[in-house]
Amino acid sequence: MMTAQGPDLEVTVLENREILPGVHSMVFRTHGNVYADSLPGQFLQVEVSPGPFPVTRRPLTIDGLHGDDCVRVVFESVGSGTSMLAFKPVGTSLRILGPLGRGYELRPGGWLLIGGGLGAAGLGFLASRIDCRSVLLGAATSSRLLPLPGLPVLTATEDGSRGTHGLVTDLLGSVEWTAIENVAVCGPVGMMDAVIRQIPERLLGMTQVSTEARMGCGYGVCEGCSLPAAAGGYLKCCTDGPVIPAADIDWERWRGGNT
Amino acid sequence: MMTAQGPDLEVTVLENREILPGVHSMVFRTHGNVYADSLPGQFLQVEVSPGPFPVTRRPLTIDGLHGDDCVRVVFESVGSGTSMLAFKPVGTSLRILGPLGRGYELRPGGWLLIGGGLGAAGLGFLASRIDCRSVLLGAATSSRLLPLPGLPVLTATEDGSRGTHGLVTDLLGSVEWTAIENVAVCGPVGMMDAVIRQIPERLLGMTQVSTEARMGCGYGVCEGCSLPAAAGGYLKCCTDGPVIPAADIDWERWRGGNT
Amino acid sequence: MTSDIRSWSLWGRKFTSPVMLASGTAGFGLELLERGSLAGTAIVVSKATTLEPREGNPPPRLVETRFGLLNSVGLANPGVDAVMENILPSAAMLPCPLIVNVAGKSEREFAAVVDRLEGSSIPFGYEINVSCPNVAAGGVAFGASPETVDRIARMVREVTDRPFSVKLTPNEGSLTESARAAEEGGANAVTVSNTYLGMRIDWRTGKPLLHRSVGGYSSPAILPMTVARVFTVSSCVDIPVLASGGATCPEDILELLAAGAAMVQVGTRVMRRPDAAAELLTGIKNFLEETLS
Amino acid sequence: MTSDIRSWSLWGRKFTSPVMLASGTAGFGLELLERGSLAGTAIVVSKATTLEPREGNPPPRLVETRFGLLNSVGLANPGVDAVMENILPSAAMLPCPLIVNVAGKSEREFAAVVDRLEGSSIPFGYEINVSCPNVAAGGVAFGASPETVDRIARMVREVTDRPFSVKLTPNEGSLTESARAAEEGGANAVTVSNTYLGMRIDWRTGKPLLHRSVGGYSSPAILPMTVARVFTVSSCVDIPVLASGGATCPEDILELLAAGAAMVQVGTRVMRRPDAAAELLTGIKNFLEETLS
Ligand SMILES: Cc1cc2nc3c(=O)[nH]c(=O)nc-3n(C[C@H](O)[C@H](O)[C@H](O)COP(=O)(O)OP(=O)(O)OC[C@H]3O[C@@H](n4cnc5c(N)ncnc54)[C@H](O)[C@@H]3O)c2cc1C
Ligand SMILES: Cc1cc2nc3c(=O)[nH]c(=O)nc-3n(C[C@H](O)[C@H](O)[C@H](O)COP(=O)(O)OP(=O)(O)OC[C@H]3O[C@@H](n4cnc5c(N)ncnc54)[C@H](O)[C@@H]3O)c2cc1C
Ligand SMILES: Cc1cc2nc3c(=O)[nH]c(=O)nc-3n(C[C@H](O)[C@H](O)[C@H](O)COP(=O)(O)O)c2cc1C
Ligand SMILES: Cc1cc2nc3c(=O)[nH]c(=O)nc-3n(C[C@H](O)[C@H](O)[C@H](O)COP(=O)(O)O)c2cc1C
Ligand code: FES
Ligand code: FES
Repeated sequence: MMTAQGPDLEVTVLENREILPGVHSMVFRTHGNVYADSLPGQFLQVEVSPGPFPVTRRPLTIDGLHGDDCVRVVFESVGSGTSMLAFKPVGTSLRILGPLGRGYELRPGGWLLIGGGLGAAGLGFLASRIDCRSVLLGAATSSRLLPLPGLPVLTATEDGSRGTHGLVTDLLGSVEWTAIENVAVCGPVGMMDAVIRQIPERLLGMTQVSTEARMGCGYGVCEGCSLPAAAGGYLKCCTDGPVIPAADIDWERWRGGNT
Repeated sequence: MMTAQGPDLEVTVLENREILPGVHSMVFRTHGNVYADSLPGQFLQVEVSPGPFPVTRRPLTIDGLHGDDCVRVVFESVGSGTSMLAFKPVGTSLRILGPLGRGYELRPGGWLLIGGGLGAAGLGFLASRIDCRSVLLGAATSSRLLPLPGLPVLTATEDGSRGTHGLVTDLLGSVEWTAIENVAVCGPVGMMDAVIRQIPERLLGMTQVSTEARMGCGYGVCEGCSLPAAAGGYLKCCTDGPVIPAADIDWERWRGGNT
Repeated sequence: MTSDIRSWSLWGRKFTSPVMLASGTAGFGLELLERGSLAGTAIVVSKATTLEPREGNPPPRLVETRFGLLNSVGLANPGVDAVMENILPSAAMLPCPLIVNVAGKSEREFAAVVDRLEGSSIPFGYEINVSCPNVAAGGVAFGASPETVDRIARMVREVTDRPFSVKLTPNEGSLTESARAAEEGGANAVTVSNTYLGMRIDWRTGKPLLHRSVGGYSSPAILPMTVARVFTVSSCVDIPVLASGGATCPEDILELLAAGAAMVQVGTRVMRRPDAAAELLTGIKNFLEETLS
Repeated sequence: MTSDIRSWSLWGRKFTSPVMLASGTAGFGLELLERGSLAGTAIVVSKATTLEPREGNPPPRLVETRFGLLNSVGLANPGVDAVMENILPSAAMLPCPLIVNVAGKSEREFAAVVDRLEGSSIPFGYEINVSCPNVAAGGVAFGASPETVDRIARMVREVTDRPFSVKLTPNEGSLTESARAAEEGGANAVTVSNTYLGMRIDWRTGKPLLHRSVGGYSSPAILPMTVARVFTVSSCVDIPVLASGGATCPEDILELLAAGAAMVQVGTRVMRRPDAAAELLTGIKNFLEETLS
């Protein structure tokens, strides 16, 4: 039931690059090898300020590792916490707690990776650990598309500024399904829900989604991060997830927001 | 009853010097001549942070003017607000409200100025406007004595590290009282009270004291800054003072703290 | 009663700003008028007026906490006669309406003060302060009991045709019940609410930092509590709700309006920024324009 | 009851730290134990336990305000049977005592839950949560009425010889009357207090940011209100007062002890810093040494 979760580390910002407008890639030097065994899909909790506010940390997906002692995140500046983080110069020390949560189950067989917007953060990390056959990426416009160099990526943008003019689900028709035995989906709820409803039924049981919920602690004690469970009641995003078998989620309640 | 009070100005820190350990002299460039007519004993309200906290400004006595458009304060870093202010680098802009309150009534005749610790802030400004015959300065130790160059200063320190070994009241015996027609006192309540009780009675009516009280607004609207009045009830430090005729204060209630 | 966050009115009068100055932090508006700082102010609420003059509490009356302000002014005021003679005549110069905040030591005192004030043409209306946390008699205790609120409102209703609001306490009793009682008793609005009981102690000495130990907590830190109470109260009474507590930036005002407030009072912020109302109004208009477009 | 800020004890037991972990932000202490984060913790208070399993409220259950946190967890828990079977046995490994926080939908449920828990040797005592702001039935309503508090305390007293605290609400009714009622009813402590009602609304859409609209406000912003209430309550009951609300740094703990608290609970801070108790204890000791010397 419980999973030992990573420690609270004082780390140093080694890199802070704006890779897309408002989107930063940040590397933390951890002065140790705590993150060496972290799994794609796991996350960390960043204390964005040493001061009293904000009161809680901010959860960010592990986007990749650099050597033994560095971990990278990619985040968009959307509110108070992430905008403070975006301003941290190289050399700043801050605290991160992790790695946290359940990552992807790295099963054998070909994988299809589907990402929407910033949801693509971490897909490169996942791809490096599995047999990645195809990646579908969707975003509102080209400047919201995370680069995933070296991967077989198909792209859709809502404004047609890159790739197919449309939604990521419009790319499903191009997939060579026979090669696919696993699916990973991450992005906004609406996008994930649409994907789940359109992929071949035989793959539903093999589909893992990377979820998000407002988090408090991030390590299982506060019950803040609930997600509607298919079995009734709720799952905890932080310890039951964030990566969860698609079939375990009650999509109707989640999608509706009326959860 | 009301006195038009100075405007709220965006000013620039022109100088920030630590003149004694923990004591800063700070000059604000006001980009105008609002302070040109300010009187010794008046104060200003400094907004120490543009952020939400602290919620109120901090009152500081005007220590002097530099040319037409600059005003100087001297302050000790004693708590949250003043310590934030102590860290403001030259060039910082912040807001000051002033000049505020009643300064000294600049009467003719010889003056005796008596200051305790940081209470001496502003005495040089006062001396430049009146006929200053003598200045008595007391402090716990020599590193708490504000420099008052060019003035006839007698000094007492509690640890004997400079001047007379004792309290400022121990200097009263050395004053040539015949030349004195006005007295100005500023410092901690206990020190001012002791002075008031020991100066010649004929001067009591000619003694003005520079008071302090916890302030909210500083311009007369909040009733936060009460001082016990000799006539019963309270005076407002910010608009009835800060400089108040000694005889108008109920020293017993003020001294006792049981006000 | 809930309302459109873009249109601001109270008691049949339309305003070009939703910002009122709260009681006790703007005097009678005259110091601010002299400063030229009443721009953007829809209505000034005066400091509390009582039947007799009140000295107020011994100092210290104010102390800051890390994230707010505690006050223990204790309704210092010159009494209703002096207000009638010396203050209200000058208040005729105010460019906006004045609501007189009224306090009392006994249930009857509120109506008695209002009755005297009826002799002046100045008051736009009254705010009946049954919720001051800083006095021994009355204060919170009145506001905490719906029966008392009802009685006080009825007595006030009897002596005036002018509109009045009852300023409620968030510290004791049931805010919704007291709000309903105020409405039943004839109030034309409720002010939600007064300060929260708060305190600071110097742990080294064990001594409270305010002379009266406990004071009233205000500041941006209390905003979410005001939002909750305005939301709850405005859905259970039909009279307008005036929000008071924690508004310091334009978004705060908009949030309180969205919660159901007819108008929003600003207190502590004015102590720091005499021009708060004008600054807030500019911000509010910018936000509304951005959102419209 | 007031106490020396340098010596920390509860219910006949001395502790080497004044820091307790508050209910709902530390689970049953097991996740923290596994992390090695229980150093410095005197007592863990468990999350609320009810008779039946409770799913808790729909999300969003958490939202930050500019200066605090709103939660609307709604007593999510697996129910007392699952607690007895699956959780308490592992809690035997805790290096410190465990107080089980108990909640109920009806007045009788509290005693019923305690009665079941009596079958386990683990609980050091109970915390009777009559003050949860996040449930439709019970919650605040129980804590607001002294009569109800008295009845609930008596029923609990009847089924256990273990000590228990009643966790009171600061949102409605009279905290001092409820505290006295708890004492009369047989409680061995009162916890002062639970979260304050708070809310956030997106003014652009008019939509509340929590699913249940109003939630419980916690964080350093509420500290001065807890200090005031601990001070007032501890001077009117003889049982120990456990402080809860706003403690995030060592000085906060010392201030709450100086206000009269026997021990201090830390909630929200633990969500951000699992090692909060150890960090706080180090700071507290440093401050006390500085002051002694
Ligand atoms: C497991 C997990 C992994 C995540 N990984 C990434 C990532 O790799 N890159 C990235 O850019 N973002 C990621 N997020 C979302 C990120 O945590 C939020 O954008 C961030 O917390 C917003 O904080 P803020 O203070 O800037 O925003 P706020 O000012 O608090 O709010 C702004 C907006 O952000 C949303 N938001 C706020 N807090 C959260 C939260 N805890 N969870 C979800 N949404 C929230 C709100 O709904 C709101 O619309 C992840 C979230 C979770 C739960
Ligand atoms: C009219 C007036 C003129 C002043 N002039 C000067 C000056 O020229 N130089 C100078 O160093 N200090 C002066 N002071 C005192 C100065 O305002 C306080 O030291 C300052 O406000 C403390 O703020 P803080 O946030 O640093 O301290 P806090 O953290 O708020 O408190 C630290 C200590 O400072 C005292 N204090 C806090 N606020 C006030 C206040 N408003 N008035 C008095 N004491 C307070 C408290 O009693 C406490 O012991 C003056 C005060 C007044 C009222
Ligand atoms: C210094 C001070 C004095 C106050 N005096 C009064 C008063 O006389 N009558 C009253 O009803 N409220 C009084 N209040 C309460 C304010 O009107 C207001 O309701 C409260 O401060 C919360 O709003 P804010 O957070 O905007 O300050 C006072 C508040 C302060 C800070
Ligand atoms: C996420 C969360 C869940 C909580 N759950 C409970 C609970 O189940 N039972 C309870 O008595 N209090 C609960 N509380 C209240 C806390 O125990 C504590 O009283 C409150 O948060 C104030 O303290 P703090 O400012 O230290 O957090 C909860 C608080 C939070 C933030
Ligand atoms: S965020 Fe606290 S339990 Fe998941
Ligand atoms: S500080 Fe507000 S009246 Fe003096």
